[in-house]
Amino acid sequence: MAVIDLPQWLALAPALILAATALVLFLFDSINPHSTNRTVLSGTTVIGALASLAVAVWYAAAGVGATGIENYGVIDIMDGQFVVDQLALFFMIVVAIVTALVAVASHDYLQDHTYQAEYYSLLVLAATGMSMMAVSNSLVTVFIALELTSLPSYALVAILKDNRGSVEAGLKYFLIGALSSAIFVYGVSLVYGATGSLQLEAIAANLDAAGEMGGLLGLGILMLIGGVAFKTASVPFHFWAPEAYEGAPAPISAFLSSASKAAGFVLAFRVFTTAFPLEATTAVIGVDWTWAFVILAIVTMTLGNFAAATQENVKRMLAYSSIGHAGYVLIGLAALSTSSGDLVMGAAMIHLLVYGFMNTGAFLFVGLAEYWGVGRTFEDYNGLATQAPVACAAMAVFMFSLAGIPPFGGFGSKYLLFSHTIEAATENTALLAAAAALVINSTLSLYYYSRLVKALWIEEPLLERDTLAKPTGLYAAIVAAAVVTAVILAAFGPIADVATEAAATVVG
Amino acid sequence: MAATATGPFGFAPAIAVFPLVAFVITLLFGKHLPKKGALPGIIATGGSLVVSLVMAAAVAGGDAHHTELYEWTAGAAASETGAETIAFTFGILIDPLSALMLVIVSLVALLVHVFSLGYMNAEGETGLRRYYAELGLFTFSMLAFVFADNLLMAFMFFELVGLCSYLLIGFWFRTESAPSAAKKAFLVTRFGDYFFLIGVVAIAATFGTVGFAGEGSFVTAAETAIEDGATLFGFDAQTWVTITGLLVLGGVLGKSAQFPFHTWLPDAMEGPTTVSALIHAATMVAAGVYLVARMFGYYALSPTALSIIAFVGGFTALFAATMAVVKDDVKQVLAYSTISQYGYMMLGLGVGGYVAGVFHLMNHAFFKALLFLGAGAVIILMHHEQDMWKMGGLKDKAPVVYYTFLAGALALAGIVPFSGFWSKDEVLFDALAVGLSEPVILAAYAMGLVAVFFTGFYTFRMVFLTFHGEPRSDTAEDPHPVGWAVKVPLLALGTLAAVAGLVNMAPIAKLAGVDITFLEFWLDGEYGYVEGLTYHHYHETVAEMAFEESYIGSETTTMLLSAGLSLGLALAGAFTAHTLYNVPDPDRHTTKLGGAYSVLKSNYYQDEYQVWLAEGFTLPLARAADRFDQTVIDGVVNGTSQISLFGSDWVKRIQTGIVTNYAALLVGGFIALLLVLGYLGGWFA
Amino acid sequence: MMIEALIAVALIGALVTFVAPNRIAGKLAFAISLVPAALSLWLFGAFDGSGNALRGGELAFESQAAWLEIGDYSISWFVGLDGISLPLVVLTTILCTLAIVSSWTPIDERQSQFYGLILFIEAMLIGVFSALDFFLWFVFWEAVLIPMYLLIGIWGGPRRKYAAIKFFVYTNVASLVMFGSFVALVFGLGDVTSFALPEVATAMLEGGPDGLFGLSGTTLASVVFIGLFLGFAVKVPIVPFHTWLPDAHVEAPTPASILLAGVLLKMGTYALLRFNFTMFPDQVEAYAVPIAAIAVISVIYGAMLALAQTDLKRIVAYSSVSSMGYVILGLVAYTQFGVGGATFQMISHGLISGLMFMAVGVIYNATHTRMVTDMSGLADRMPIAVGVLIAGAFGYMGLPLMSGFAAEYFIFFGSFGSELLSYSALFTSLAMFGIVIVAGYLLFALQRTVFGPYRLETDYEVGRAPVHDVASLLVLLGLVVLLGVAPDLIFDMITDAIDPIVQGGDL
Amino acid sequence: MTVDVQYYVLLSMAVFCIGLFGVLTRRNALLFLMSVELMLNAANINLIAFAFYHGNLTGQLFALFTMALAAAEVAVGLGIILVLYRNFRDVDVTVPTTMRW
Repeated sequence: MAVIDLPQWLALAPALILAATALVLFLFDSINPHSTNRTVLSGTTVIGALASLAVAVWYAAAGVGATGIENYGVIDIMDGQFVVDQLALFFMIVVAIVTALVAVASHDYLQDHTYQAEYYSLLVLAATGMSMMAVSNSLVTVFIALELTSLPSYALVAILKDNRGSVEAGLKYFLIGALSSAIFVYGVSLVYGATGSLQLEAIAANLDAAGEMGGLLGLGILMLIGGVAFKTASVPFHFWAPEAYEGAPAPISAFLSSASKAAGFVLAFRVFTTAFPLEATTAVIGVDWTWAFVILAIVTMTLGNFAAATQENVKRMLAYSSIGHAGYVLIGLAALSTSSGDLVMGAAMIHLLVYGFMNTGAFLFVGLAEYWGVGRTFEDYNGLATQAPVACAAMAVFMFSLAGIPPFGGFGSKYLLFSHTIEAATENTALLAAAAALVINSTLSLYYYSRLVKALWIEEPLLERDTLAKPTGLYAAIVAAAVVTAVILAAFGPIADVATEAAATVVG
Repeated sequence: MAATATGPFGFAPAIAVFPLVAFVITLLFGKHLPKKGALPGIIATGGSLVVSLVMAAAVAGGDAHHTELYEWTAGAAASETGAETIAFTFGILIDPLSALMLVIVSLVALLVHVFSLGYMNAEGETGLRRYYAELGLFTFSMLAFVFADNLLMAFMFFELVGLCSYLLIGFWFRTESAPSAAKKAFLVTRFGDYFFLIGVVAIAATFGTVGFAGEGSFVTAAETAIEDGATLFGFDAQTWVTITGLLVLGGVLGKSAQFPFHTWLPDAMEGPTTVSALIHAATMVAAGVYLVARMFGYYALSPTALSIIAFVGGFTALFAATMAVVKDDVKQVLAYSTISQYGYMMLGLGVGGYVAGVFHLMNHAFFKALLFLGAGAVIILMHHEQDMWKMGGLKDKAPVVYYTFLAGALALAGIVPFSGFWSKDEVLFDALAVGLSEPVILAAYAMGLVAVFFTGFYTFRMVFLTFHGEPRSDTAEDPHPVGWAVKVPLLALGTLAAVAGLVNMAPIAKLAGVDITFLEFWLDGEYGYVEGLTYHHYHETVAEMAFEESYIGSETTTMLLSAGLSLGLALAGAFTAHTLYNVPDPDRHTTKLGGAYSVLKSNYYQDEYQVWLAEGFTLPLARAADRFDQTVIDGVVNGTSQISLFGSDWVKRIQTGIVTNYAALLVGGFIALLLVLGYLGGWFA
Repeated sequence: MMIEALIAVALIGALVTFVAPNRIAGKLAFAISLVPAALSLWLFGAFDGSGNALRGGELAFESQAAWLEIGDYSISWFVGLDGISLPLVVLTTILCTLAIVSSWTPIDERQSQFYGLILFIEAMLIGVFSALDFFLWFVFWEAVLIPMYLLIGIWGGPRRKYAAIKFFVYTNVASLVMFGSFVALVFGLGDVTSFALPEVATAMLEGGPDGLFGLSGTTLASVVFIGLFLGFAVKVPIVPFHTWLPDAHVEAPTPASILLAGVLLKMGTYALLRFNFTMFPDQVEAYAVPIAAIAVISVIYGAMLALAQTDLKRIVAYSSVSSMGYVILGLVAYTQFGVGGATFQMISHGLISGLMFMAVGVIYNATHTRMVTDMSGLADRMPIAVGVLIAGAFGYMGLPLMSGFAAEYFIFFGSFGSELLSYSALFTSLAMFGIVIVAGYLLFALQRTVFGPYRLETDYEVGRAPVHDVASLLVLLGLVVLLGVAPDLIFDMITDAIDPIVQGGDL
Repeated sequence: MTVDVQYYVLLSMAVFCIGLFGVLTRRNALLFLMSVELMLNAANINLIAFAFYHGNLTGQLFALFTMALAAAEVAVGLGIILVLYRNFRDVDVTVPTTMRW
C-alpha cells in the first residue's frame, strides 16, 4: 500500500479524536447549556467514536505497530511514555466499538433526561482515558489514563441523581475506586523505589538494580495487580462491580463492563509483559508473579459464576457474569509463564473483543427493558419474546454466546482460550486447574444464561403488558451487536492472526 | 435366480409366493373382494398345493433341489473353524422331507381356508379381511420355513409364523382374554427363540456357515470338527455341538409346546378354531419338530442332546395326556393331546427314529387338523358352546361330523388300522429298541407307553361326551346345521386320517417281509435325495455316535411285543372311557381322582409359576430398578445441581451491600494474596 | 459443494420459515425440507467414496477451506462423506421431513418459530455427520443443543422447563469434558498441525501421543479415551448417564422426540465410532471387557426400566437406552459385523424409534393421553395407525425381515465370535436376553392400549388418524421393511468404511 | 545530614496503614475520603524520598501528578457525597444498602 508519512504523534489519533470529540461536546454544552437535542449530542459522540474506530482499523490494517514493517513499526512517542503497537490498536478498536454502541443506545435511553451534554462528554472522556490506557507505556501515563477513565465513570454511574440506586452505585464505585487507586499509586511508588524509573522498558532494564529491595518490588507489583484487578472487576477488587453495574444506567453498565474491563486488561498485558519480564522479575522477587493471576483467575471466575447462578435481578446477574468473564480472561496473564503464553493472551484478547459485542448487547437489552419499564427481575422478563421477538432473539444470541454455545462468537473465543489453556498446561500443570474451573463454571453459566432465555422465550407473561415501543437507537445498537456476535465466528481467521501477533509483540 | 434351477423345481419359489401375493391382495383390496378375501387365499393355497405335489413328484422322480435364491448379506466371519467369510442367504432346499412337509402344509392350509368359509364367513364374523390376510401371511411364512435351506432363514420364518400366530390368536382383539393369550403365546415362544437365536449365532460364529445341506453345511463342518477333535469356544467339539444343539432346541421346545414351554398352547385356543387347526395343531407347532428333523444330522452327533430330546418328549407325552383327561372344553382336550402327540414325535426323533418321528408328524397333521375342524363343526352346531358337558347325542344329528371325528379319534388313540397306530407304534418300538440299552431312554419309553392309555381314555371320553348319550342342552337338541364348506374338508381329512398310516406299515413289512415301508424308502433316498440328509446316513451317524439298538429276542418279536402293548393300552383306555362316559347321562367321576383332580385341573400349576415369574418376580424387579433409577442415579444428577445452586446462594452472601465490609474484604483478600506470594517468594524469610 | 448446499438450503429455509406467517409455516417448511431430502438421496445415488474417512479412504463430496490458524494448528472448513456418515445424513433429512409432517396436527402455536428451529437443527445435524475437522464438527455438535432446548422448552409438556435445562446442561458439560480431552490429545500428538480428524487418526496410528502433563503417551491416550467415552456416553446415552433422556422424551413434543431418538442419540454413537473406536484401537482392546459390561447393563437395565413404565413415551425412551446398548456391544466387538451392525443399528433404530414416537404421537393427538392405563381397544377406532404401531413394535422386537432384526443379528453375530473381546460369547448371550424383555414390555403395552374392549379415560372422540400422519408412518415402515429385506442397500457401504478400522492400522 | 531511605519507607508505610485503618473503620464518607488522601500522600512520601535516593526527578514529578489527580478525585467524590446526602439524608457510607447479594 502507498506509504504516507505522518508525524509520529498522529499515531495517537484514535485517542486524540475521542478527546477532540469530548471538547466539541463541552463547547456545545457551554454554548447551549440546557440543550436536550439528543440527536446532535449522541450523533457527535457516535461520529467521534466511529472516526476513532476507522483510524484505528486503518492503522492496524496499514501495519502501524506491526513488527517487521520498517516505516510503521512499533511507534514510541515522548521517549516511550506512549507506545502504539498492534496491542494498543486492538484495544483502541474495542473501546471505540463499545463507545459507539453505547452512544447509539443512549440516544433513546436518555430521552427526557436533563444532563444530556454532560453525559456524552463524560462518556467520551472516559473513552479517551481507556484509549490512552491502551497506549500508555509508563506508570505515570498509565496512572493518568486510569484516573481519566475512573473519574468520569464515577460521575456517569451516579448521573441519575434522584435515583437512589444510581447514587449508591456511584458511591460504592467511587469509594472502592479511590481505595484501589491509592493502593495502585503506592504500588507505583514502591516499584519506583526499587527500580528508580517509571517508564516500563526502563523498569525492566533496572530490575536487577532492585537488589535487596526485592520484597518491596514484590509488594509493589502486587499492589499494581490490585489496581488492575479493580479496573477489570477481578477478585478481590470486584466488590464495586455488582452494585455499580446494577445501579448505573444500563448503557453505562455496558460501557464499564465491556470497555473499561478491556482497558484494564490491556493495561495489565502491557505493564506485566513489558515492565516485569518473568525471568528477570522472578530472579529479583523470588516468585513467579503469574501465580497471582492463576489464583485470581480461578477464584474470580468461580465467584462470579456462582454468585450469578441464583440472581433474581437480570442486570445483577449480568454484572456477576461479567466478573466471571474477567476470570476467564485473567488466564491470559496466568499462562504467560509458558511458551504458548502469547497464544493464550491472544485468545484472551479475542474474548475481550467478542465480549465487547455480546456483553454490551446484553446490557443494552436490559437498557431496552428499563426503557420499556417492564421491571428488572427474570419474572418481569417472562414472555417478552411474544411481543418483541427481534430484540429477544438478539438477547438469546447474546446469552448463548456468553455461555459459549456455537455458532456464536463467544463460543469461538472461549474455546480458543480453553484449548490454549490446555496447551499451556502442558508446561505449567497448575493451569489444568484453571481449565477445569473453566469447564465447571461455563457449565454453571449455561444454567443461568439459559434461565434468561427461558424467561424470554418459554415462560408466559405474569401480567398483561401493553404493546412495547421500538426505539430506533437501542434496537439498532442491539441488533448490530447481535449480528456481529452471530457472524464473527466465520471471520475468526484474521482476528486470531492480529490478536496473536499483537500478543506476541509484547510477550516475545 | 431360481430360474437357474432346472425343470419343475424352477417353480419352487411359487409355493411360498402364492400365499404372499394373496396376503397383499387381501390386505389391500380384501374389503371389496367377494368372501372378504377367502378366494385369493383358497386359490393361492391350492396353487401351492399343486406346485408342492409337482415337487413331490419330481422328488419321487429321483430328483432333489437345492439352490440359493437371494443373498441377504455377506461378510467377514471370525469363525472358530477358520472360515474367512460367511454369506447369509435365502435358499430353497427340496428333498424328500421338505417335499412331504410342503404337501402337508399346503394341503391343510387349503382345507382350512375352505373350512373358514363355513366357520367364519357363514357365521358373519367381522374383520375377515384381516383374518384372511394373516392366514395368507402365515401360509407364506410356514412354507418358506419348510423349504428353507439354512438355519438363519429357518429362524426368520420361524419368527414370522410366531407373529402370525400372535395376530391370529388375538383375532378377537376386543375381548380381554384373546389378546392376553396371544401375548402369552408370543412371549413363551420368544423365550425359547432367545435360546434358538443364540444357537443360530453360535453355530454361524463357530462354523462360518448356517447351511443345512451339502458340503458347506454346518452339519458337515461339525462332523469334521469332531473328527479333528477341534476345540470350539473352549469346549471339545462334541460338547460344543451338544450346547449349540440344545440352544436351538430351546426354540423347538417353545414352538412345539414341549415341557416346560407348553403352557401357551392351551391358551392359544382363544383363537378361531380354524386357526387352532391350522397353526396350533397341524403346521406351526410342527415347525419345532420339523426343525429337529431338518437338522437331524447335527443332533445325531450328540447322544446327550438326543437323549434329552427323547426324555423331554416322553415326559411331555405323558404329562400333557394326564392333563387332557380332566378338561371339559373340547378344544382344551385337543390342545393337550396336541402337546402330548408332539411329545411322541420328539421321543421318536430323540431315539434316532427319524422315520417314525416324521411319520407321526405327518399322520398327526392330518388327524389333529381333522379333530380340530371337527371340533369347529361341533362348535358351529352348538352355537359356539365348547363345554362338552352341554353337548351329547350329536351323532345322529350330524353324522358326517361324527364319523369323520371318530376316524380322527381312532387315529389319535392309535387303534389299528388307523394312521395314528402305525406311527405311534413305530415311535415306541424305536424307543424300546434303544431303551433296552439306555436306561434314560427306557424311562422315556415307559412314560410314552403309559401315555398311550391316557390318550385312548381322553380321546374317547371326548367322543362319548360330545356325540353319544342324551343331549344335555337345548342347543344340543336342535343344533345349527353345517354346510358343504365344513363337510368337504372333514371328509378329505377323515379319509387321510384313516388311510395315511398305510404308507409305512413297518410291522406288516417285517412279518410279511414285503417292502411296503414306502415312507422309509422315501426318506431314505430311494427316490430323490440330497447327500447327507438321508435316513440311513442319520442312522449310521446315530449308531456310530450315540446309541446301538438291542432287542428282546429277535427284532420282530420286540416289534410285536411293543405293538401289542401299545394297542392293548389304547384299547384299555378307550374301554375305560366307554364304561364311564358312554351312558345316556354320564357323571363327571372327578371324585375318583381325589386330590389328583385339582392338580390336573390346574395343569400342575405350570401357568401359576410362569405367571409368577412374569408378574410376581420380573415386574417387581423392574419397579425396583425404576425406583433406584429415579432416586439414586437421577438423584445424583439433580443433587449436583442442587449443591451448586446452594453454593451460589452462599457465595453471593459475601456481597453484604455495606461498603466498609467491601473495603475490609478487599484488604483481607489482598493480604491473603500477599501472604501466599510472599510465602512462595520467601519475602518473610 | 453438495454438502454445503444441503446445509445452506436448510439454514436459509430456517430463516425464511422463521419470518413466515404461522399459517403457512408448516407446509412451507415441509416443502423446503423436501429439497435436502431429495438432495441427500441424490448424494446416496451419486456416492463415489470408498474406505473410511479417517483411514485415508476416498471421500465423497469432499470440500476443504482454511478457516483460522491458531498457533501451530490450523482449523479448516472440512466436510466429506464416507460409508458411515452418508446413511446417517440421509436418515437425518428424511426424519426431519417426516417430523415436520407429524407436527402439523399437534403444533398449534408459534408455528413459524417451531418449523424454523426444526430446519435449523436439520442443518446442524447434517453438519455433525459430514464435518471432518474437529473444531468445525464441534461447532455443529454443540449448535444442535440450542434448537432442541427451545423445542422442548417452548412446545413441551408440563415439566418441559426442567427437562429442557437438564438436557441442555447435562449434555453440555459432557461436551466440555470431551472437547478438553480431545484437545489435550492433539497437543499430545507431536507432529499434528491441524484439527482435521483424518490427520489426528493417522497420527494416532503412527505411534500415538507423546507424554503430556507428565503422563506417559499411553497413559495420556487412555485418559483421553476415557474422557471422550464419558463425553459421548451422556449423548448416547449409556447407563448410568441416561437419566436426562426419559425426561427430555416425555416432555418433548412428538417431532422433537422423533429427532431426539432418531438422530440426536446417533450423534453419540457416531462420535464413539469416529473417535474412540477409530483412533484408539489399543485402548478399545484394553477396556473391551468393561465397555462390554456397560453395554450389557445398558441393554438389560434399560429394558427393565422400560418394563416398569406406564407412559408410552417413557417406554420407548428407555427402550432406546436398551437399543443403544446393542450399538456399544457391536462397536466393542470390533469385528466387521459387530461395528457394521452397530452402524446399521444406528440407522435402523433411527427409523424404528422415529416410527414408534410418531405412532405414539398420533395416538396422543387423538386421545390426549399417553398413559397405558388410560386407554384400551384403540385398534377399534384407529385401525391403520394401530396396525402400523404394532408393526413398528415388532420391528423394535427384532422381527425378521425388518431392519431391527438385521441390525441386532449383525451385532450378535459380530460380537459372539469377537477375538478382541474376551468372554464375547457370554456377553453376547446376556445382551441377547434383551430381545425377550423388549417383547415383554411392548406386548404388555400393546395388549393394554390397542387391544381389549374400547375404553378411554380422557373424554375425546377418537377417530381415524389423519392421512398425512398415516402416510409418514407408512413411509417409515416401508423403509424399515426395505432395510430388513435388503440390508445390503447400505450395509455394503458401511462395511466398506468399517473394514479399515477393524482390520487394524494398515492404511 | 541525610536520612536513610528506609526510614522514609517506614514512615510512608505507617501513614499508609493509618489511612487504611481509617478506611476500614470510618463510616462517615468524608472521613473515608480523607483516609484515602492519607494513603495517597503516603505514596507521595515514598516517591519523593526515592526520587532523592535515585537522584532523578521522575518521582517528584509523579508526586505532583498524584496530588493533582487526588484533588480531582476529591472533587468528584464530594459531588457524589452531596447527592448521597440528598438521597439518603446521611453521609454514612454504610446506610445505602438497597443493593446486596
